[in-house]
Amino acid sequence: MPIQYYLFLSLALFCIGVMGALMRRNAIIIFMSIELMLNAVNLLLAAFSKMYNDSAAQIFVFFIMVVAAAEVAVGLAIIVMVYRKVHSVDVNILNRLKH
Amino acid sequence: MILVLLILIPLVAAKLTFFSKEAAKNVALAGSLLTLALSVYVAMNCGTENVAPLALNWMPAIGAQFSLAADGMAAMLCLLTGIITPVVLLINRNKTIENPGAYYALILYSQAGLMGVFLASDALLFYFFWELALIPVYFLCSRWGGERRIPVTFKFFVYTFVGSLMMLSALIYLSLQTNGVNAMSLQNIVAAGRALPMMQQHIIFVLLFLAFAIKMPIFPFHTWQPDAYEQSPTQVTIILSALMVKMGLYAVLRWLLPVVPEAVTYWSDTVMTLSIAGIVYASLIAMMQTNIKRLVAYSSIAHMGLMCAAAFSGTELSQQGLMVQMFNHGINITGMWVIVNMVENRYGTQDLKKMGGLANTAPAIAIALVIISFANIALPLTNGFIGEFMLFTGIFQSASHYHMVFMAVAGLGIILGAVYTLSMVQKVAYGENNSGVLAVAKMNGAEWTAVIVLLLFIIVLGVFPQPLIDLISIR
Amino acid sequence: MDILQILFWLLTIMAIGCALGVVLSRNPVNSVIFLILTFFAISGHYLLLNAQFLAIVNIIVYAGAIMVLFLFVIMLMNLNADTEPQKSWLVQLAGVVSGGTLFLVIIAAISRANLLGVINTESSNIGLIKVLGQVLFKHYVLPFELSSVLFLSAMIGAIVIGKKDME
Amino acid sequence: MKAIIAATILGILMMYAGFVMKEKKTILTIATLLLAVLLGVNIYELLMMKEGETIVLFQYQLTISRFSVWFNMLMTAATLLYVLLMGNDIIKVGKHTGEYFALFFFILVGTYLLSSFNNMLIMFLGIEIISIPQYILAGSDKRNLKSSEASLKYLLMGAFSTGILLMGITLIYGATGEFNISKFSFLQMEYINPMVLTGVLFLIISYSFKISAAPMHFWTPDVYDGSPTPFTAFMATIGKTAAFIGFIRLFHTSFASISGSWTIVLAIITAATLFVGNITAVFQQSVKRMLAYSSIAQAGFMLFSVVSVSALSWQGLVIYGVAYTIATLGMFAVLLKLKDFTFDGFNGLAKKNPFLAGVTTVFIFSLAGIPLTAGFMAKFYMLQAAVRQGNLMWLVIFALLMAAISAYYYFRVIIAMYFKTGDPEITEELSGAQKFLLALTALLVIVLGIAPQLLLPSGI
Amino acid sequence: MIQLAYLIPLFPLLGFLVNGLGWKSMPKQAAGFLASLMMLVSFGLSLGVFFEVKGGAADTIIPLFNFIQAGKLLIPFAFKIDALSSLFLLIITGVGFLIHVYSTSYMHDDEGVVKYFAYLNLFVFSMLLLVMGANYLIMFIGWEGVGLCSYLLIGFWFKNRDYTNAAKKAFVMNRIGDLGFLVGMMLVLYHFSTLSYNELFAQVSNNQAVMSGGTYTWIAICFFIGAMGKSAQLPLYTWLPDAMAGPTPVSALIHAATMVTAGIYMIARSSAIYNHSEAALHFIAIIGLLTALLAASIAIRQYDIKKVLAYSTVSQLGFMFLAIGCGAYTTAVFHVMTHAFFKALLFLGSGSVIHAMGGEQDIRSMGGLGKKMRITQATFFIGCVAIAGIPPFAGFFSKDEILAAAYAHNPVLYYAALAAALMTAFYMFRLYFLTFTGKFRGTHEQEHHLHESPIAMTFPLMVLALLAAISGFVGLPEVFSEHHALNEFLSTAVTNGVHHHLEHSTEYMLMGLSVTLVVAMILFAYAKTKKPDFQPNTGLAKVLENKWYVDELYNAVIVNPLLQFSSFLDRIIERKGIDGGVNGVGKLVRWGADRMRLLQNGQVGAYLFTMVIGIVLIFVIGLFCVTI
Repeated sequence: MPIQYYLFLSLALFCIGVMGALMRRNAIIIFMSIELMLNAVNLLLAAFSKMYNDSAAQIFVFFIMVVAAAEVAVGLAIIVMVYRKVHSVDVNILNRLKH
Repeated sequence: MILVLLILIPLVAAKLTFFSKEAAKNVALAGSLLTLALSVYVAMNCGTENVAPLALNWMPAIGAQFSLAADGMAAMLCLLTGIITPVVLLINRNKTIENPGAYYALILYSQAGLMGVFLASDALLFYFFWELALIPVYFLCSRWGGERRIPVTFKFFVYTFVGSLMMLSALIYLSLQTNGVNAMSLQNIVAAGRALPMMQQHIIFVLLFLAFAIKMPIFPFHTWQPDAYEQSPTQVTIILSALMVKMGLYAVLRWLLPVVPEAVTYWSDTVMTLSIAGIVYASLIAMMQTNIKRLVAYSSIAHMGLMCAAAFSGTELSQQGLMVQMFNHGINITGMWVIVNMVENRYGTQDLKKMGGLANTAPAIAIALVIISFANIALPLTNGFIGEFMLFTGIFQSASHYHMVFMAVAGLGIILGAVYTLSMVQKVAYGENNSGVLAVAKMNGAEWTAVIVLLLFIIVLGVFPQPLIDLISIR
Repeated sequence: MDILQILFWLLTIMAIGCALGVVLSRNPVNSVIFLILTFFAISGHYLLLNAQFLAIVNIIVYAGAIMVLFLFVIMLMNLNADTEPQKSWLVQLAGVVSGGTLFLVIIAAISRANLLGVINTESSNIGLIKVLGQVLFKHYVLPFELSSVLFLSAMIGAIVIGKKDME
Repeated sequence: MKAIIAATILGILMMYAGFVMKEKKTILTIATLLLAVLLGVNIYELLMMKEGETIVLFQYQLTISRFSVWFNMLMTAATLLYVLLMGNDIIKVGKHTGEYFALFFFILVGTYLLSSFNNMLIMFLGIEIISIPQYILAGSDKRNLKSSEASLKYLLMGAFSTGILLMGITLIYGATGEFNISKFSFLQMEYINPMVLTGVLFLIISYSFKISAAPMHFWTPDVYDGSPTPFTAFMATIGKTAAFIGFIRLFHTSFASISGSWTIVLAIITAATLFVGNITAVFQQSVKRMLAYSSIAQAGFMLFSVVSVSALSWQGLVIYGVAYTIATLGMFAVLLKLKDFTFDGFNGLAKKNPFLAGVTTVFIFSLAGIPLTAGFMAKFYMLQAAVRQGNLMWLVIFALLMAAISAYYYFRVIIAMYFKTGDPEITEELSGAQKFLLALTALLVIVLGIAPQLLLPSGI
Repeated sequence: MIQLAYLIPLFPLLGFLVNGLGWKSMPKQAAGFLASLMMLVSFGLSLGVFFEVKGGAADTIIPLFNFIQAGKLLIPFAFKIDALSSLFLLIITGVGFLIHVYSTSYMHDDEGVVKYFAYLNLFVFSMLLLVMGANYLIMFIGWEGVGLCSYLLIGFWFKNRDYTNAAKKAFVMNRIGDLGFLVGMMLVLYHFSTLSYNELFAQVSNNQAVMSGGTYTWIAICFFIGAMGKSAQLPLYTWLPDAMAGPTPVSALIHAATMVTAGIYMIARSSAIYNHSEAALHFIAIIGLLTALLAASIAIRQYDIKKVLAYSTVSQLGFMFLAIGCGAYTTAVFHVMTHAFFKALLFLGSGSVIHAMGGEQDIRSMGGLGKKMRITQATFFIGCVAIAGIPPFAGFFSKDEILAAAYAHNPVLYYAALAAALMTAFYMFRLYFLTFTGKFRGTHEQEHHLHESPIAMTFPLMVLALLAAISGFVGLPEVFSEHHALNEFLSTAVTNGVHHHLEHSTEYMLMGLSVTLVVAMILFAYAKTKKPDFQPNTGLAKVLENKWYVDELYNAVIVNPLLQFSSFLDRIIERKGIDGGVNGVGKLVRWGADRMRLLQNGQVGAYLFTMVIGIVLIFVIGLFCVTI
């Protein structure tokens, strides 16, 4: 099975994540879309590790997960904090800072 | 070593001045007189081992040295700076300035910068002093100037800043063409520039010329100048018009003409056309001015045009004439401003229509005005004549195909110069006194000293120009 | 067309479909569910790629921990379809278009490469926990330790940000 | 390596200090002391290393050269200076003072990693270790909605750029089978693999985000504006410089051989950054926000070091980074002394407090690149590097025009201070120590302007 | 003696310095006395020099110091004493001394008298420089110096705006000429790389082959343009009548006797060059003739006594240039001399009249003054006769020589010149009759006030009258005597052009013709002024009274367009165009800044969107545009 398939698949997922980040106003969903992007990367890495028969890539995937977990922890905390203030997770109402 | 003192003394004097509250003007005067003495010494001993050039390692990484050297031209300009600064400090002594310490300190700072510019023989050092001379003037103008001072001065600053950045990029480029050892030193820069192919020479020329043309200023880059002259306090105007503009010419002679000779020969006709067009243009506009400071400003632009044209005419004679004229124009324009300043203080206006009758109310000032005006329009036996005669001869003998035309059109400047200068004299000194000010104060001692010194230079150098010519011919 | 290929295509379709579901569904809860399904599909791919341990971790960490966290937050804010703010269809279209363009550009670029690499079907053992453990603690012990710093700061962040200031 | 370990441990100590100590002042003192210790460790490590030596650790995951240690030392010193200058304002921000200081230590860990990584995994971790604490710092002023908004924006976009970064790394790995940046062998390939190109571009984009280069700069003004001012100062200076060292390290060690393929793109990005930063800064009313935009512009200048691949660019980056850091820190320190952050807040400062006006002038000059200040020498090095590149003369000229525009908005502060009349409110009178520190900073700016080679001792 | 010639200009300079520096403290009489004394001394010296030269002393160069020495350019500050300069020295110092003496009484009640004498001495100094200089630069120095003095003296009563305007006009018009002079010098320097007469003329006489005639023509024309300005020739003559604003002695000294003849001196000096250029000489002849006719025609219808004399001066100068145009330089110099005497005489006489009339200058309100002021009348009459050209008075010989030369050159010139000469006779005697004969037409108090002027004023008149009467004999035409004294004297310094020899019969015929016609003219003038009626003029007379409307023409054609153009430059090009452009850049930046700000609209979604667009662009550029 040629590597392109995995390449295209993960790029497709990646771009779907990007679209999600662009299309949605809900901060949580945007965040989830970004997680989707990360997973696309993971998948690609796994495929490459199989291709090169090298486990380093899989190690890298672990660390991506680690970082993702950390980011999610902080990120959700921030989202909750914002929600406490404005009772919404709509990013569009957050425009006190502009120009 | 002596050359370092030439820069150091004004700096130290500036520091002292800054902290001496009321005695500021006297401290500054003392410092400037010391500098004057030193610059006279330098001018006397120029070319001997008493004023040996000096070169200290500064930034080996980029090949910059702290190197100063004084040939005839540099010594002459230092002398001019040394002479003009005390004169500047002599006038307006009984005028109350707020925060005099800072005011006089800044004047001395810019003097130090000017000295540095004229002495530096290292590109980076040159640039440093170039800016060091500009910044204090910027502060002086926008702190103590007229009511439109802030925008006007700001325009002036940004305009010249753009120019100097252009120059900087060109200098960097040149320094990178050298073998890297003392890449910034003048002779290496010159060598690198001469070695460049034509295309690069064009680029370098344009960059450098823009910087200097804005500084001089040459038509059509001159528009900052009348506003700046009008708005800044007259003492600062003197520094601007007598010394700062000389920086531009000096830079042309030292950092442009030798560096990219082919490009210079290629562009010389264009530049001469611009500058000579500038002469007529500025003279015509000067005829229209009703504000005396603007009038003098435009006359200065006209003079600059002639000098710049001579600089690019590429003849030995015009170069020497240019240097002579740099000195004499410095003296004359200073005299002009000193008079303008006195008239403005006494009549309380810059409007020519509100003046007149000075020959009645203050004959001494009127006489000085007449003499200086005639020096300004290059009457023989005044210092203005020698330089202009050499300039014209040089332009006329230049290799350009149009040298006749250039000479003739520049000659129109003589006539127009007579027209606007004489009508200024007429409006200020003759006729009835329209100012409404009846009791006009006589010149006080300080003003007398300033005027007498300038008049002496005008007459003596007009009759015996040879010492000056000898000085500037020292290589 | 052997079983692995069939599986590959099935999982691919599932992954992309669910991903689209994440992006398109109006109700946040559904989005979360779709995302979890996507993760399952991706884990399936891991299995096909002999990354067994990775597959397990993906299920446990992502689907198990992270997504539950998301779900928890959403529940806590009780967001649902009608509270969900909607962007105008124009903006959404723009998003789709730009994302699609990005995809096409990258594909167009990469497809010029003649990648010889092929995923050979015979199983390898690089994905086994034993191997990974040795690699991790032999070669990658430094990043392993460093991740602790990361977690420390994340922890601090969670505390500093999440904790209610009583003042 | 010692510094990394030390920073981690000291960070943890700081955390506990935050738990046990209730008095903020003591926490501040402890933080200062610990930073001094960390600086000492750095210096010690530097002294331990021999001329031209590079330590290789963990199978080429870290290669620590004297240069990197020197850079770490400078960054630590800058942090110390920062804490000394703004400590009193930091402890005013929130109630978790200890934690904030701990975060600074962790950010320093990330900085150390970025200055010496040799493996893209370490680089990734380093970037994240720098970013995540910054998200937190941005949102640390919880009473203020702006702060929360800033941190949310920062988080969302930062995570987005993380995804891009990872995609880049992955593609590079896919083309080369290596995470080790010194082992890439592009020259063996008969042509450059588009996958590599794509990866490089992804990396450029994500780094552009971290250093706030156009068109990834959008977060910068909002985040810098919304965050608590002392933390803005930190993010704008040390955070940004750290990202830069990572950028230049990755691109000049691994992608130098194919520089022809990406310098053009990066040059365009540089031009765009200069343009956006300078032009947009012109119209700002708040000095704080103006500084945010100007930091974009300055980043544009710093990018010259990455665009022009030469030995000089590293030195240039050091000089520029330090000069910019010091001047900006000083500027923010002054800003914190004023109640009103708008330009009008500076009106007549020269009369009210000549000392403050004086140091501000020095900092502004440095930022605007006036000679005799460090900022000028920094710009000088950058321009020299770019000119040396040869085919970037257009970029140099453009940059100079932009520098002129930058003079326009920087000098608005000067004009306000000296030539306009007003009565600026100063929050609290400067203590002797603060005066001394500000004067020291200004002096530093001038000294580095006259002798920049102090930043580049031989053997670095 | 000759070696001491540098003292000649020194004494006037001394007088100037003393009077000039002591302009406040100096007592009036002392000032006048000092000035006159200085003049007397230098007059004595000039006499000595003159007779030494006459005694056959060789040309002498008196070097003082090196004025300019730069590279190849070397210009010494040196004096040249030869026949020409010594003659001019005599005229200047002699007439100058007389006029100084005259002034002591004429100006005694003016408060600026010290200043006046300072200026007068300065003028003499510059004039002496002009004629003594050993190279063109020194001449130019004097040239501009006399211009300065005439500026200062015309505007002597500076309160009156018209006077200062006249002064300005004089200086500017001179400047136009000076530009020509300057260009001429440039050309000389360019081609011969020297300005000193001796070297230059040596080269000229050697390498005619090398230089094309064109070069000489150009140089000659340029110098002549200078002369036009200084000697008030078409088209630059209009300043001279206005210059009458100055005190009358000044008009006598500067604007009749000396300064205005500087042009003649210069060309006579450069005769070596002019002889090489027929074209230039023709040009000069034409200009001179036209000037003579035009000025004479205007003088016919002037009512201001000084204006009449001014225009007559212009016309006489025209005669001199006509002579030069015919190659008869010595004749021109001859006429300069005689003209100096009788025109100075006439001016001083008119001054005495004005003095008596208490400042009144309009001859319509004079008449019959002869009864009250005998000496003035007598001397004035001699002057008129001399200028009209009645033998044996000076004017006759010099003018007749000019006419002869003109005839020899081209009869047409002769007839035209004769017409001018007749007009001269007419207007001079019209003036004389209207002023001194008939009955007084002025007010009563003027009539009471009428008196003969004091001796200090009449003495110079008498001396000058004597000179005007006899000085013609230095240049007896050869029909009367074998040798022409002046020609021979000057021959060492000036080389006349080709001189067509005239038959004696022709010459007699010409003389007879001119004399008879002149006498007829005088009678005609007497008839016209028998019963003077001053109806407003009409037709041609009106045009003449208004000086052919030349000033109006100049204003309409040159001055006003120039002013409009420069105001256009000032208002449109400068402010709107260039400065507007510069400010426009700033405006553009601010405008762009305002627009750019709006991009930062605070919406995360928008930011991400823009970022993605940017990313796409970067990919397109980086992947498809960059060719590696």
